[in-house]
Amino acid sequence: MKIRVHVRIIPRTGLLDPEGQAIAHALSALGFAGVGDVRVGKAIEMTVEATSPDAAEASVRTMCERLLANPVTEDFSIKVERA
Amino acid sequence: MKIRVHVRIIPRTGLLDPEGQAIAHALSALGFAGVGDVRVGKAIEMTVEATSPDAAEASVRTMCERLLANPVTEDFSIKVERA
Amino acid sequence: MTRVAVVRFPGSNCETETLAAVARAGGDAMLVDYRETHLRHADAVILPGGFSYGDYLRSGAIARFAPVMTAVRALADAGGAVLGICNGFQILCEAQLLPGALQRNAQQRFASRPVDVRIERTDTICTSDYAADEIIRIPIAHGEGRFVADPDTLDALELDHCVMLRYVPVDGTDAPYNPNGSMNDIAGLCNPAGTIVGFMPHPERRVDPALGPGVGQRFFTSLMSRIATGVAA
Amino acid sequence: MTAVAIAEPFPGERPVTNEIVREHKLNPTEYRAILDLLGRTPTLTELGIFSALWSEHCSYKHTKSVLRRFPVDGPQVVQGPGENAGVLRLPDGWAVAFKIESHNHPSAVEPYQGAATGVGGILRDVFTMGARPVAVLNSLRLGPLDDARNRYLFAGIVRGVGDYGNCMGIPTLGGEVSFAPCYTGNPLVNAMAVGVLREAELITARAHGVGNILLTVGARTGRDGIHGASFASEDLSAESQKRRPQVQVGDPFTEKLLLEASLELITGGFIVAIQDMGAAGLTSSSAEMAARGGVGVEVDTSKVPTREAGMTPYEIMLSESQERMLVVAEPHRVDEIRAVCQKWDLDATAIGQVTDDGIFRVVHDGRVVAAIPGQELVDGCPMYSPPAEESDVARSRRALTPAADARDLADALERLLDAPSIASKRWVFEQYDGTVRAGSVMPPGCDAGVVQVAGTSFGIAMTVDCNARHVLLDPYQGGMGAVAEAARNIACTGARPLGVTDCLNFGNPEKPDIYFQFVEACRGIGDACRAFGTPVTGGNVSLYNQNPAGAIDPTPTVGMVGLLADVTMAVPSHFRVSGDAILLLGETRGHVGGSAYWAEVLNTVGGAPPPVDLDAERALQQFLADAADRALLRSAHDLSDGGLAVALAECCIGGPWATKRYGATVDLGRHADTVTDAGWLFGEDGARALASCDPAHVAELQRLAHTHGLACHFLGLVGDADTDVIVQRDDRTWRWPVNRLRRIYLDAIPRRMAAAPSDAGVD
Ligand SMILES: Nc1ncnc2c1ncn2[C@@H]1O[C@H](COP(=O)(O)OP(=O)(O)O)[C@@H](O)[C@H]1O
Ligand SMILES: [Mg+2]
Repeated sequence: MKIRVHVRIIPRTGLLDPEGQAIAHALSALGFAGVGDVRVGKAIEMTVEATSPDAAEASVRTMCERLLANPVTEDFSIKVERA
Repeated sequence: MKIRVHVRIIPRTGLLDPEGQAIAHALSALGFAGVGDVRVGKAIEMTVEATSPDAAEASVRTMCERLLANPVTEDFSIKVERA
Repeated sequence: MTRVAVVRFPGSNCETETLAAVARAGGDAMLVDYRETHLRHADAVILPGGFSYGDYLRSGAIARFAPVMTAVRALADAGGAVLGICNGFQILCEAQLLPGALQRNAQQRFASRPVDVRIERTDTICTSDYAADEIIRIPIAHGEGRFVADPDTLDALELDHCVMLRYVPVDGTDAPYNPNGSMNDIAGLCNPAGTIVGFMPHPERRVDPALGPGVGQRFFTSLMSRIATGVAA
Repeated sequence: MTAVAIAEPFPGERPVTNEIVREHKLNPTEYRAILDLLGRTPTLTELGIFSALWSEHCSYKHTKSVLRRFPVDGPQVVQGPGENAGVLRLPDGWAVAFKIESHNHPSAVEPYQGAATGVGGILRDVFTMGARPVAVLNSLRLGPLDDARNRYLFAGIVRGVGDYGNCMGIPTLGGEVSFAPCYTGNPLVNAMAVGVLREAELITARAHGVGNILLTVGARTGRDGIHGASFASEDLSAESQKRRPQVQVGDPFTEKLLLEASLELITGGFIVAIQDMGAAGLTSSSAEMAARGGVGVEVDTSKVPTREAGMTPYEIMLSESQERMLVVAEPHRVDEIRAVCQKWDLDATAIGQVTDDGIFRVVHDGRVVAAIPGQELVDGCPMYSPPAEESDVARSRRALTPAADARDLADALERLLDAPSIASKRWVFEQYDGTVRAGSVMPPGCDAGVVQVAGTSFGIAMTVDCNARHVLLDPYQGGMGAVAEAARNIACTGARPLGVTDCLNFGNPEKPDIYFQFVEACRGIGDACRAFGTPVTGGNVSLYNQNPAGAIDPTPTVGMVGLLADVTMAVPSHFRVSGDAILLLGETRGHVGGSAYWAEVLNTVGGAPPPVDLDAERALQQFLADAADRALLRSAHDLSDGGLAVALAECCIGGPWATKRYGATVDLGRHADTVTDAGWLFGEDGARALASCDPAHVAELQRLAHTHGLACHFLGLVGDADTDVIVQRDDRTWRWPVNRLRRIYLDAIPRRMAAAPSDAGVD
């Protein structure tokens, strides 16, 4: 079956995230108060052909470990659309 | 209260997503079969000071419309962590 | 003659001037396609600058899986000379042939300008023709050159003298001397043996004295003499 | 009426009604011409094709008669207007291909992608001539940076220009940016590309050889930018903002592969012709190639590789998906072509053939959905010469003067250096790779960019220029002035001007005052080009640059290339040695009308701009090149916006990354004349440049100037590093610490860009 999978890749906590800082800055300059700890990463969506949602998740996990996320700087999380 | 909000910003369907294409290619070259329709966007997380999760969501929606997402090329979705 | 392979990945765009710089330094420069699985008996390999695979996902992330990288790794493991310039440096980090990662510049913008860097080590494969602590002015052009590593790795890098090039301020500088927010002002690294090197600046753009001070030329002459004296594999 | 050729609607296609004709921006005269031409009602696909090719962008229906008056010949011309790019001869069998193009409307809607795809498009125009691109330039016009939307557009446009050229590995070597309220909501993005080829390897976009095959190479076709060409030919209104066609997304990575594959196909002799699918995509590329070759073509849209299923022939013909090429080849070459493309990870797909009946035919799954006489499709659009008349507003603007001069002229210079239009553009070009390819002789920040032709001793100098305020105030003088300024910039590096490409950005030509600006500016460009022997080899027209508040200032951007015979003799723009003599070349008459001083300091956009003296300009150009040949100059910088004071400040401040900046002491008092102080400091008389030289060379330079009939005034000396810039005149002295000037000049744009966030949503 075809399964849609959502991946979120976020810079490790503890690592400086200048893009997140810049956005926090911009938001406060636009008048949005009380915004903190902004972190910016990647959202990746894909359709995977797999026998089950769990199999899809496992396969995408391997993709993240091998390619999609950089183990030095990024954490990832996966969400599988379950019909 | 402090509320953690997750934003996903993804290029509109129909628009070319060269990054998604390149990733799809790379995954298939790595031997991951059956991956399709890869789209790459941004994942943003932030903490918002708001009176309720709904208020947080509304405020982040405005942030997306004004700054975070490009209204011409991107769609966004928001998820609020409810403790 | 010294055989130097310059790898072209899809999206590489500095291979021509890199080949020319090698040839000018007296080397036998060969262009090697990313699909090749051996380096044609090269003594050294250079991964040139550019945007391999469009730099999509992360710069260097996709290129590190190219078929040729198996041969690059083999040469590196055998103690051979491996250089990564700009995108090549990013690929070497992604391939974990060098530690750490190169992330988007702190100011979130591409940076194309001359920078002043100090040669911190002169016993690597490409810096022997420079004086210790010599400072040279050399171009950079990158969007993702901010070196990051965890604190332990960073300490180890300093302890083992693996920082080969560092951004430094010189008199009269009125732009940030560190152009991208790199940790410890790191512009280039090597492994402890000095045989695997990667750096953001582009020495191959500064080899022709007709176009300005040819301060980059000695990266390539150093490489030639190091290989000639047989230190590398 | 009998139909010339039969076509039937594609299933599901709407029948053509008057309403639909209107939606396609075809007026009744044009629709009548279509009916006459076909002898029947067009199908929707045909209507779409007409609408694209008969848009201003493709047909030049309002402008052709004017453009015909440009000089296009010269001994150096290899290829004049009409091809993808113009080509001029260089020494030793080399040639330079160059062209400029606008991407204004797409950039107004989506700045990043609009600018990026603008660069992508102009690069394709150059490499389809068989030339390897060696440099990109850009000319940008934006509304003032105190507006968040303008900052958003500026940031996005600059990032888009940079990312595309950077990824392609082509240095962006020059450009200009200026700001004025008229560009709010309608920014201008003009991109120019310069390429180098062996003259013998030139290829043109002419389909010939009946039975030859048409192939698409590169990206798949999606629903991007459908009707971009006609979109580019209408006023920008709230309505068109809403209509937002599918934005074209650029993929410089694919374009890099396409560049390499195309050059290999051309230099390997595999193909007959090649053209990029730019505005109006497959339609214009196939129709224009066929018309130039005097043949017909048949395109089978069902064979075109698409990104999405279910695309109609209408959509496929009009898509403006980027990074695609149309190639014509002999049938027996198709396999070799596929192999070359494969080497570069690209697909080549046969989609049609060259026919002998002169008909432009589109079939889909065996059904003929469009059949139009090809030559008439390309050439048959009704032409217009609308009335041209200067408006009273324009006349009275020219008569305007400010109430009084600034009280403090020292402060006035600081305000000028802080004006974003004059301030350093370092914030812009530090985002552009200026050194890739290792051939950059003069990077951005100099008067003109210069790139060495690899393997030779010579270089190509290049610049883009236009003082739109001058054009607004006097279109004829302003048009001449744009060419003169470009030539001056080229000459300051020591190069000799060779030829011109132009990008004519104007408002709605159907309004007489706008059309007047157009006609007069073009007359000025033509006259200057004739005087300088720099033919116009091509260009681009962008009309309907209006927003609800009115038209943009007329902005005919002039792109120019020149030949620097020996790159080691290139003359830098800034002072380099303390104690050097400072020379002012050319006569100062003190014209402050239309000046930046009036506009930026006295808030007066008005007056008559300085009249252009073409003979004096030519003398200056020749002097500069001769002086460079003899290595007599240490630096040369042209005088333009802000006049002598700004030029002097810039020479002292030094290049964008200079670690040394010099003081100077200049005495204007030895010139007894009637010029006012403001006229001396800020007047914008043309045909002038500020040079520095070893004091030992002053006499020789003055003799050389004399032989050219050029004034050459000794003004003073370059001072020590980090000292003051001092200008004296009789009992007056103005003094500025050079480091203070430098800070103002460098910070003006970054300070404004950091002031508040870019706001994508504001409209
Ligand atoms: N958009 C731009 N892109 C690249 N370089 C630019 C841009 N704008 C200005 N520059 C560079 O800054 C320098 C000064 O520009 P400008 O003030 O327009 O000079 P000039 O008046 O001599 O034409 C030139 O070298 C020019 O190439
Ligand atoms: Mg100039």
